[in-house]
This record gives sequence, structure tokens and C-alpha cells, in this order.
Amino acid sequence: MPKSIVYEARTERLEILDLEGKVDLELMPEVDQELALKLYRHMIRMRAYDSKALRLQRQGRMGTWPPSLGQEAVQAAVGMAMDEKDWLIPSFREPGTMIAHGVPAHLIYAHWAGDERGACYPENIRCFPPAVPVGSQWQHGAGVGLSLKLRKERAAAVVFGGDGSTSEGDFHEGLNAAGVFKANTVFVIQNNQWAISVPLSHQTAAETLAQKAHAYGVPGIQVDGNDVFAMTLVAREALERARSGGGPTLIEAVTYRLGDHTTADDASRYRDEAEVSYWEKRDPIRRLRLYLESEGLWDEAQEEDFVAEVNRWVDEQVEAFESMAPADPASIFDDMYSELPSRLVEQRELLLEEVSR
Amino acid sequence: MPKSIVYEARTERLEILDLEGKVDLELMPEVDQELALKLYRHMIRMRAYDSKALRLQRQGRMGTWPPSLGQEAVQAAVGMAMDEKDWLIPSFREPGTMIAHGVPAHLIYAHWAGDERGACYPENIRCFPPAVPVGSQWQHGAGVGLSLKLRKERAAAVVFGGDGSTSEGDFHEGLNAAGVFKANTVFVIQNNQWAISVPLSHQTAAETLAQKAHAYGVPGIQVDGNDVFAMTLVAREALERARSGGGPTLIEAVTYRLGDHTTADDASRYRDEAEVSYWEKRDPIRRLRLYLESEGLWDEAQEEDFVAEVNRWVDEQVEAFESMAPADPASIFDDMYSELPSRLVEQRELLLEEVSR
Amino acid sequence: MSAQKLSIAQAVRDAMRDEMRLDPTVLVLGEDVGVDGGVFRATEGLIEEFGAERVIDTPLAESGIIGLSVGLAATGFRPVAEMQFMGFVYPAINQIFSHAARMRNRTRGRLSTPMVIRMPYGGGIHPPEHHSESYEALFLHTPGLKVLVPSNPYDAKGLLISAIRSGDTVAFMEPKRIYRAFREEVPDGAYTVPMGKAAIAREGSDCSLLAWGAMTRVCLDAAEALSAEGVSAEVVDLRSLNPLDRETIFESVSKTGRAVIVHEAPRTAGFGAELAADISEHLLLELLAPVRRVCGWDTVFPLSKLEKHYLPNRGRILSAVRSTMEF
Amino acid sequence: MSAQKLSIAQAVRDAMRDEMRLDPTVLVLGEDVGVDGGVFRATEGLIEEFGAERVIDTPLAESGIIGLSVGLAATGFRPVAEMQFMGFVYPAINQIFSHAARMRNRTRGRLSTPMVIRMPYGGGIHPPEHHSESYEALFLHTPGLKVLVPSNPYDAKGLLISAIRSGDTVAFMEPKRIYRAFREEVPDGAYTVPMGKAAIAREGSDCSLLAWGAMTRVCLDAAEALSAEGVSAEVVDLRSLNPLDRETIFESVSKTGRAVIVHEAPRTAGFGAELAADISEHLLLELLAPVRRVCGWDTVFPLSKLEKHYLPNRGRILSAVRSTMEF
Ligand SMILES: Cc1ncc(C[n+]2csc(CCOP(=O)(O)OP(=O)(O)O)c2C)c(N)n1
Ligand SMILES: Cc1ncc(C[n+]2csc(CCOP(=O)(O)OP(=O)(O)O)c2C)c(N)n1
Ligand SMILES: [Mg+2]
Ligand SMILES: [Mg+2]
Repeated sequence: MPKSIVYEARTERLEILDLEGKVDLELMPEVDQELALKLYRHMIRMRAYDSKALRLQRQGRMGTWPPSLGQEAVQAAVGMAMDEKDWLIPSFREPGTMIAHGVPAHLIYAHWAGDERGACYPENIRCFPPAVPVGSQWQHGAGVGLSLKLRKERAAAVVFGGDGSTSEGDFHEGLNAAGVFKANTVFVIQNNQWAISVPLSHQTAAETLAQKAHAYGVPGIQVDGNDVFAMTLVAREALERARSGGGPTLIEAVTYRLGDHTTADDASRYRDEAEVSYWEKRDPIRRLRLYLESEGLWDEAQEEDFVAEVNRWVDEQVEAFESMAPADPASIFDDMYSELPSRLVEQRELLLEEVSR
Repeated sequence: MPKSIVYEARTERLEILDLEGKVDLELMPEVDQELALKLYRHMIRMRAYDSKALRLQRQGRMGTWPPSLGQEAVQAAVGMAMDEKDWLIPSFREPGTMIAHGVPAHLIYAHWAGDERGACYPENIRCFPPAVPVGSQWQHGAGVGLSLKLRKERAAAVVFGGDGSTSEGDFHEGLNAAGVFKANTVFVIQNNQWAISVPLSHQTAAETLAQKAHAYGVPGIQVDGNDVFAMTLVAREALERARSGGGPTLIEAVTYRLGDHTTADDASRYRDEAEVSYWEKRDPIRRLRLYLESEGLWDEAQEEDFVAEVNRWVDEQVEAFESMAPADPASIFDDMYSELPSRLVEQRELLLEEVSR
Repeated sequence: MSAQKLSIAQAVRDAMRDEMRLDPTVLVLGEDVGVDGGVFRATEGLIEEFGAERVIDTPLAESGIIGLSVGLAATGFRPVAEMQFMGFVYPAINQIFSHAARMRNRTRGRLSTPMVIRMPYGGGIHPPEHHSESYEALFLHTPGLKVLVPSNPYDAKGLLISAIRSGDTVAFMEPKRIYRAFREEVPDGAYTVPMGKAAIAREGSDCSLLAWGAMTRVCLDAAEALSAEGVSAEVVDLRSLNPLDRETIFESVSKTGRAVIVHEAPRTAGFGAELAADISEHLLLELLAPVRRVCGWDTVFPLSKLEKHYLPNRGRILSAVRSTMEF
Repeated sequence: MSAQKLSIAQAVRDAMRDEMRLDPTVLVLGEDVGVDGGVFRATEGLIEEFGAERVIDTPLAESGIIGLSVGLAATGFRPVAEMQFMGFVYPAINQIFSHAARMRNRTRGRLSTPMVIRMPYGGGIHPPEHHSESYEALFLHTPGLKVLVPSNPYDAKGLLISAIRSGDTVAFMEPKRIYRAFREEVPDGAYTVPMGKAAIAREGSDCSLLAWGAMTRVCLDAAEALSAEGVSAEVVDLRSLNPLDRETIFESVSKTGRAVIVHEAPRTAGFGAELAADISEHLLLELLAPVRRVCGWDTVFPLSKLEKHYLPNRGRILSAVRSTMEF
């Protein structure tokens, strides 16, 4: 066998819900209508939550905010597919998954408004704080997945990152380690096509991000990330594989960042309106609503009621974070170590003195 | 198209010369007999050069040495396929390629004997010094390949690394960047099955290393690295692609480290004799010699003459590096910067004072 | 030469543009430096003028950016690489410290890596985590690197051009807090400000304030307040941390007999420690008071709500100077 | 408790073994730590006793080793990660400095990363490039990390056990030059040496020599030579660089009025600068002479042929002490 094939691979893509809201019943024989409604409500809620943050930012009541507009289906589907015992290791653009997983929504506001207490989640919530150094969280996902495996917990670690983050070496090391250790990890790429101003085509010469899984002997799949049913199916399968000791999965969720990178960005500098409108037609919420309406599960009246409810909820979150007592200046020293070294005790006193002056 | 295939890939493996020294003429219609002899001589030379280093080390005349025993075919084939204008970016186990590319052999001895002048090659030799931080050289290969491309030079960058080095993030970033920029780079993995005591199966869950190329949209190929003809063919093709602007290639050369990791290692602690003897039967030199003998190109008498010549040459290299004037102590300050900052001028004087005492 | 009023960010951009016009081997690379013109607009217009082969949007990979630059620099280019924030330079540390800083020495001069690593650094802009850090001490402790930190537009342009021409790997730290805070006259065309020369930003006789980058301005402000108290503070803008202008520093402190060092980075093992140790060793008998340091605390740089309690400010500098005067 | 004569390398191994016996959450991971028992044999026998689930040979990826450890530690394990040489820690710097060091503070205590990063460091073994480095200053400048450096087998075992139990991320530096240089009595079973306490390795009254790790022994040797000259040198083995025992340091220098700091890392912005600055600030009026530093030069660590001209040695320490005595 002088010239032989030593590896053969294919990468699949899943779509279930089309642009008109029709479902492929072969792929998803029983659509859970309860869940469909739950997902829809969560996505509507998240869109309101997100756009409120943008308004707060413009009013100077919020720091830099990375919008999730257009990416709600990925975040909702994964969040709803997770169990309480699963660990979530977010990047910085997954409030929708964090909240579905139980992180109090007002804390996420507080965090991005510049308050460290916003990353101190209730004790029972298995969630890491956002990871701002791009890509650095992938390995934490591998590590937590290994941790769960070693403890023989029936639980998975779910770690998120953007398309740009797949270029960092830590993506490689995280996926590779998870492959070797068969860690209980689900790696989710929110491929929103852009890393600030850099389009995917300049990020990698690979045709898909899902195919990167072949480098690690790990299953990889591409999914229409604006199709909440396909996302749900793929997430469930990967979570089940991870929880049952079947090892990691790489999911490339193809979606689109309809907004700016963050409130500090102006996307019109580097991308076309035409592209944006192409993707607006693929809006994940619109597709799901068409489905719900066609099934008679939702109508305009319900929408109106629900939007009013959501707005109240969003206002409560704003109220909750804005009414937090001001953080104690000396708290910047808290939790630097399990016990404060004397040098820091000294510095802390100096600061308290300064503040009291 | 709800469930579709978005990527399909295969990874090929090439072998031409079998264990009995027979060549597959379909794959290599014209074996260049001249070249075959040149390769053979170089491999014999390198084996002697390498084993001399081990003896010197035992005598305290050499520092830590990473032996190349069993990996001569990869190194020779790539070295001979390269042009003078190609850049070589070695890892630390490629003296065979470096010397074929024109690096004076005695300098490599000097380097590993602990003398920085051993990495100061003649000006016209396009070669980086060895890279000891594992994996860190991959990106230099991408950078030099990009450099050649930007200058429109018809030349390639050839960068080497071990199987273990493919686990470092820099491998990923280097391959990915080369893919994006279509850099004039040839990436060669010497997969010698072990990274010190860690076998390939613990390094990655991927079945082959060549398939990692799929992650970068870059062609990848596996080759029997103990088959000097297959290596030559693959190296030539990749070099030609790189030089002509066709972009990078990843070559996985499957070989085996017959010796210890370095003179500081004892491989018997972690691997079986049986495995070693399996690979001894695949010795690249033995296979080539069988071919040459069957073609009437080589015989025992020639071997004897040549071995004597090689031994003289090796002795000359030892003589050349051992007769270098002792390095000036103050030379540790030389070339720290394009011009020495005053603080270093001061320190340099202090050292000279100390030495003259 | 004619001149324009430019901000620091614009002066940085002009430096690259003017040098790229003169030297075809100069390249700019990094994340978002091309079409976007850099997240701080410090590379604005460059891709339009020089094209995508000289102004290169790279994949999102800092180690890769420096690794590529090493390959480019060792073979004849002069890359100017951008780290989007100094807080994101850590992934590239191995390439900078193990390779760029050492190439010339370890090949005894055969290969070298002339390149500039531009890094917006420091606090004051209320961003998310990891966007406010100052890591100069790490670079100053690592042999083989030059470190420059301008505090005004004129120096920013002149020092950056010096850096590009220098032949060595230069960490070029840009005080993002004052990127656009003010404009000053900056000559058109390429000119250099020499490395290894500090600037006396304000003359004084009672106490030397040593600072760089954004802290220079805080010191100037403190010096103004001190003069109202009858204390004449001299502000030395170090500008070039390696090579370091120890002569100017020693001269100033000899004259005043007192020194207060101000930096944003954490106090412990910051570059202030080196300066204080050096001054104390060489001028022990001339010091009228211990050398004091006003620095960031030894904590993580806080998020925006508490940021003002972290950064050195006028009040802290005044206290330090007063304690020095009263010693 | 009975005791055995052990080398530092063996004491390190025993610390992990004894603590793993007591605490099932302790894991060991790194390159070649399993079957091979570590390239310095510091994990020898562990995989046989605890199995491959607790003694984990990882892929060759330092960032990955620490990244995995962050995930493991934040969810209840206590990983003891090995970097094969401190010279190879750079690829992991982002994970250590951006994550391990910060997790507790940035989540205000919700998550923490109790882990130990073991790193053989320093010169003296004539290895290839990058195998001799001492990077403690980088770790000491970065808030949130503890840094320990034993100089003898007893401390090595006791400090490592303290580190594993500490709840924080601890950089544990092992002086590989004296890994097997001598053996001393080390108690069987787990015991701790407290962090934050320096040891007076030799008492004296004329000059304080401050050092850690392998340099402690060079200082002891110098102190012996000095006593023949009639100079009584006190050797303070700092052991714990963060938390730092400033009381013992200040007490010693107050008593002697003189200090010489010795470390292998380059002088500029090394930890010696922090010590010198701190001592000079707090004891200005008690100092009989400037604080001197005997350090590595500000160069790349040389290859073996010239290594002896780089490392601080007895002669250099003697000169520094003499110049201090004659000041
Ligand atoms: C290590 C690092 N480098 C650079 C940045 C600046 N930065 C923040 S987000 C971002 C782009 C991320 O793109 P992607 O991973 O696709 O995620 P997205 O923002 O699209 O969700 C960059 C460059 C950073 N935060 N960390
Ligand atoms: C970054 C880094 N980590 C660890 C080491 C120590 N080390 C030297 S060689 C080696 C194994 C390399 O294995 P591989 O890449 O397969 O190359 P080979 O030695 O087999 O040629 C290790 C772990 C190093 N030199 N650099
Ligand atoms: Mg993106
Ligand atoms: Mg190998």
C-alpha cells in the first residue's frame, strides 16, 4: 500500500427550521412545543435585556457592552439544554446562556457596569465569570470537563468562544487536551462571522470552523446557529455524550452579530449594509415566531402581553443593580489571597485613610 | 438541505521504498541514482556525526545532545531538496538538514558544547539557530514564509518540529497564519513517536498528525519518514508549491527515535525493547542500502572506504570546534543590543575587572 | 518643517506613515489595524496608503503576531506590531522574551529582530477587565528589550520613529488615557527623539518627581499644586526606560535631595523599585529623605467603579512629597 | 516522627506523596511526571502509588497545563502542576497571570484556584538554552500569586505542603542546581513550614546577606570566608518571597546597618530592587552603607562555557560586602 488513505473525514451541518418557520420533521420528529415556547420567551427576554444595556450605556449608566443581537438562538438553546449540574464557562457574549443557567441577570449588568461583585454569583450556580482575554477560557472548559470526569459526576462543562477566539493557541491546547482526556466538555463556537473588524475569511483558511475538530480526534459539527431547534438537538446530543463519558464535542454555531462589536465599536466602518440585511432575514427570533404562529402557539396579543412583562423584568434588573450599595473602596484588596499578606494590609489601611479624609 | 456535508477530507500517506529496499516505480518512475547515493552518503555521515557527539558527551567534551539516530532519512531528504535560497528554521533535532543546507558541522557541535558562537553561521547560510522552547519555531516558519512571499522571492521557508511540539499553541497559530497568508512555508513534523517519555497516543487523540492540516485549510500529507525516496518526493512537491506561491504544506514524517531523548534521558524507563526492535527493522539507512546494493550502486568495499572518510571528516569537525579560541567572557554582553546601553557598559567593565583579577 | 496640532494617537499614526514612506521594509501588523484603522484609530489611513501587504490584519493571536514578526524581522523587514491592549500581551510573552529579545545575542549578531511592539497601556478609560494594565516592569527585567513611553505627541512621534529605526526589539507603550486628551504641535515628516534621554518636564529644586507616560501629567499637576505650598518640585519625564538616562535622574535627585517615583503598575517589584534602589545606592549621602514610591496597589486593576481608588493621583503624590519634605 | 536523609528533589517528591495520601483532591500533572517520574525524578513513584488519574502526563503544552489546572482547581481539585523548567513557563504566563492569579479577587471570593506551580529554576547545571532562568520577579510583580523558594530539603518539603494547602496559586521554585547536592534529615509524614517567615541561616552582626534558593548556600560560603577577614555576616534565607517576612529583614538590617542582596536573575528590576528600595526607604537613617545588589548581569543567561561568568559567586559577594564595610 504505497499510497494510501490514512484518514477520512467529513463534517456535517444541521438545519431544521427554515426561514419561513417550517420544521424538517424527519430530523426533529417530535418538536417539544412547550420548549419551543420557553425558548421563544427567553430569546425575547434576552433581546430586551441586551437593548436595555445599550441604552444604559448611552446614558452613562453602563460600561462597555458586547451586544448579543442576532445570536439569541445559540445562547438560549444551549442554556436550556444544560442541567443545573453542568458547568458553564462563558466567553463574554453569552448573557443569554448565563441567565438561562441561573446567573442573576442584574449581576451581569453590574459586572459590565464596572462592579466586581457582578461576577460573584450565588454559590449553587455553576458558572465561571466572563473571560475577556480572548480564547483563554477554552482550556478552562477542558479542565472543568476533566474535573467532572475524574469525580465521575454525570455532568458536562460547556465552554463558549467566538470565531476569532479559535485562532488563539489556547483553543488548540484546550481541544487537544479534552480529546486526549476524553473530558466531559462541550465546546461551542459562536461563529458570528466577525472578530471586531476581521471577517472569518481573514481569520483562517479553513472552510468551516467545525472541521478543526479533526485535528483533535474529536467529533465536530456545524449547525445553523439561528435555528433554535437544530441548536437544541446538537447541544443535547453533545451534552449527553459529555455527561456519559463519551468525550468532548466541538459545535460551530453559525450565526451573525447584527450589532456593533461593543459599544466602543462602529461596525459600519468595516462592513456592508447588504451583508447585515442578508442576515437580518435570518433573524432567529423571527424564524421561531413564524413557526409558533403557524402552529397556533403564539399570536400578536400574547406577544404584546409578554413584551410588557419582559419590560417590567428588565426594569427590575436595572433597579436591582443600580440599587446595590456602593462597593467599599477597600474591597479591591478583598480576596486577593486566602489571607491578606501584611504588605497588603498596610496598603489597605493607606487607602482607607485616604478615603476617610 | 437540512443535514448536509460541509467539509470532506482525506489524508494520504506515501511510501515508495519497502523494507527490503524495493522501490514502487509507479510512484517514483525515475529514481535519481546520483541523488540516492548522495542521500546515502549524507545519512551515513550524519549517523557517525551523531554518535561521535554521544561519545564526546560521555567524555565531558559535549553538553546535552539530542540524538538523531533513526531519523536520518527525514533530515537528509529535506535538506537535499532545499535550495540555497530557502530558509531553514530548525527545531533542535535536525543537524542532518542543517548540515545539508550548509551550516558548518563543527558549529553545531560548538553550540551544543555550550558556545554561543556555534549559532553564528556564515552570512550566506539561510538558517535560524535551533529553537529549544518547544513549538516556538513554527510561527517563525510562517513569518519567514510570509517574508519571502512579500518580497516575491522564489524560495521557501522550511520549519521543523517534533510530534510533541504539535501540542503547543504556537503550532496552531503558525499553521493558521500560514494558511491565511498563503505563506511560502513547508512545515515538517518529525513524528518520532515520543516526546521524551510521552507517547504520541497521550499527545493527541488524532489518528494522524497530518490530518491537523484540515484545521487550517492547508494541504497535509503523511509520509514514511524512514523512506528517503518518499520523503524526497513529498518535500520537493511541498517546496515547489511554497516557492511558486501555492501556499504552505504540512508534512508528517513518521519515523522513530531509536536513541534516548537526549544524553540526559534514559528511554528504557518508559518504553519497551520490543518497540525499539520493531523500528530497528525499519532503519532508514538499512533500507536505502538494500536498494543501492540491489541496483549495484554500492558494496561492502565502498562502504568501508566511505566510513573511513567519514570518520576523518567527523574528527575534523571535533578538531575544528575544540580548537576554537576560548570565548571572551565579556562576549556575553555582545550583541545584546545594536548598541550597548550605559548600564551594560558598566556591567561589562565590572566583569572584565573581575576576570583580570 | 511645518507642523500640525496632533493628539498622541495621531502622532503615533503619523510616525508610522512617515517612516513607511521612507522605508519600504516597514510593515504594520496586528488585530484590526487594517480596514478598521485600529481600535484606537492609531493606524487610520495606513491601509489605504500602503495596501494590505504592508498593513496586515492578522488572525486573533498575539503569540502569532509576534512569532510572525520574528520571522519577518530576521529576514529583513521592520515590523511594527500592535497588541490591542498591553493587558493582552501575555500570550505573546514567550515569543517576545524567549525569541525577539534574544535573537541577536544568541546568534552573536548573525540574526536580529528589529521590531516595535506598540501597546496602549494604563488606566483611566473605564474599560472591562484586562484593559488597564501596565506591564513595563516585566519588559524591563528581560534583557534585550528597549522600552519607551512617551507622554506627549511630539515625543510619541519622534520616539516611535527612533524605535522603528533602532535595530532592536522595542516595547512602545502608549498612554491610552491621554491618547486624545490634548493636541500639541508636531512637525510634519520624519524626525527622531533620541532614546536614552529623559526630559525635564518642569524644573524645580526641592523634590524630584520621576514618572513616565500618563503619570507625567499627573505629576505636573501635583507640582503645580505643590508650588502653591511653596514646594518646588522638578518633574522628570523618563520617556525611555531602557536605555535609561540615569545621569539626568541622578543629577536631578542630587540637586533636590529628594525623590518620589510615580507609576501605575503595582508597587511590588515595579520599575519604581529599580529606580529607588538605584538612587538610594548611588546617592545615599545626598538624600535628604527616603525615596518614596506612589504606585498602583498590589491588587488586580479594579473595574471602573473603584478604579479611581487604585490609580496614583494628585492627592497621593502630594502626601508623598510632603512626607518627604518633612522627613 | 522518624526521619530520613533526603535530597531536595526527594523531599519535594515526599511532600507530594504525603499530601496526596492525606488529601484525595491533590493531583499532579505536567510533562513526563507520570511513567518517567519527572525529568528530575521529583515525581518518581507517584504514578505507581496513585495511578494515572491523579498523576497525569499531559500533552506538551504549558498554557494547557495551567489552563486545565485552573478548571480543575476552580471545581475542587488541588493541582500541583510542573513546568519542566522555569525557562519554559512563558507560554503559560497568560493563564497564570490573567486567570490563576485573579480568579478569587475578580469573583469576590466565589471561585478560587488553589494550585501549586512547581518550577525547577536557576543556573549551575550547564544545560542548553532556556534551562537556567530565574523569573521570580515577574511572579512577584503580579498581584495574586505567592512565591516560595526553598534552599534545603527540610524547607522544601514543609513549604511545598504549605503551598498545596494554601488555597492560593503558589509559584514554587526549586533550585535545581542543588536538587541532589546534599541530603539532610527530613521527617517522615506531612508537616508544614510556614509561608511568610524568613530563616536566619547564619547569625552575624556586620552585614546582612539576603538571598533565597541556591544563592543561600553561596552566601553561607561567602559568610564563612568573610569571618576569616573578621567580618561577621548574617545570612537571611528569605524562603518565602510573597508573603515576605519584612520584619525579619528589617530587624537584621537594623542590627547590622548593611545589606547585600544576592540573586541569579538579571539585576535590573529584579526582586533585589524591591528589597533594596524597601530597606532604603524604611531604614535610611540606620544604614551605614548603601544597599548593594549582587545579581546576574542584564544579559541572556549564557551557555555553559561562559556560565560561570554570569552567576553571582563568592568573589562577587565578598567584593560587595567589602565595599559596604569600607563605605
Ligand atoms: C487576547 C485578547 N486579544 C485581543 C482582545 C481584544 N478583543 C476583544 S473581543 C475581540 C474579537 C473577538 O472576536 P470573536 O472571538 O469572534 O468573538 P466576538 O466578539 O465576535 O463574539 C478582540 C480582538 C482581547 N480581549 N483578548
Ligand atoms: C516549551 C517547552 N516545554 C518543555 C520543554 C522540555 N522538552 C524538551 S524536548 C521535549 C520533548 C519534545 O518532543 P517532540 O516535540 O516530539 O520532539 P523530539 O524531542 O521527539 O524530537 C520537552 C518536553 C521545552 N524544551 N520547551
Ligand atoms: Mg466573532
Ligand atoms: Mg518526538
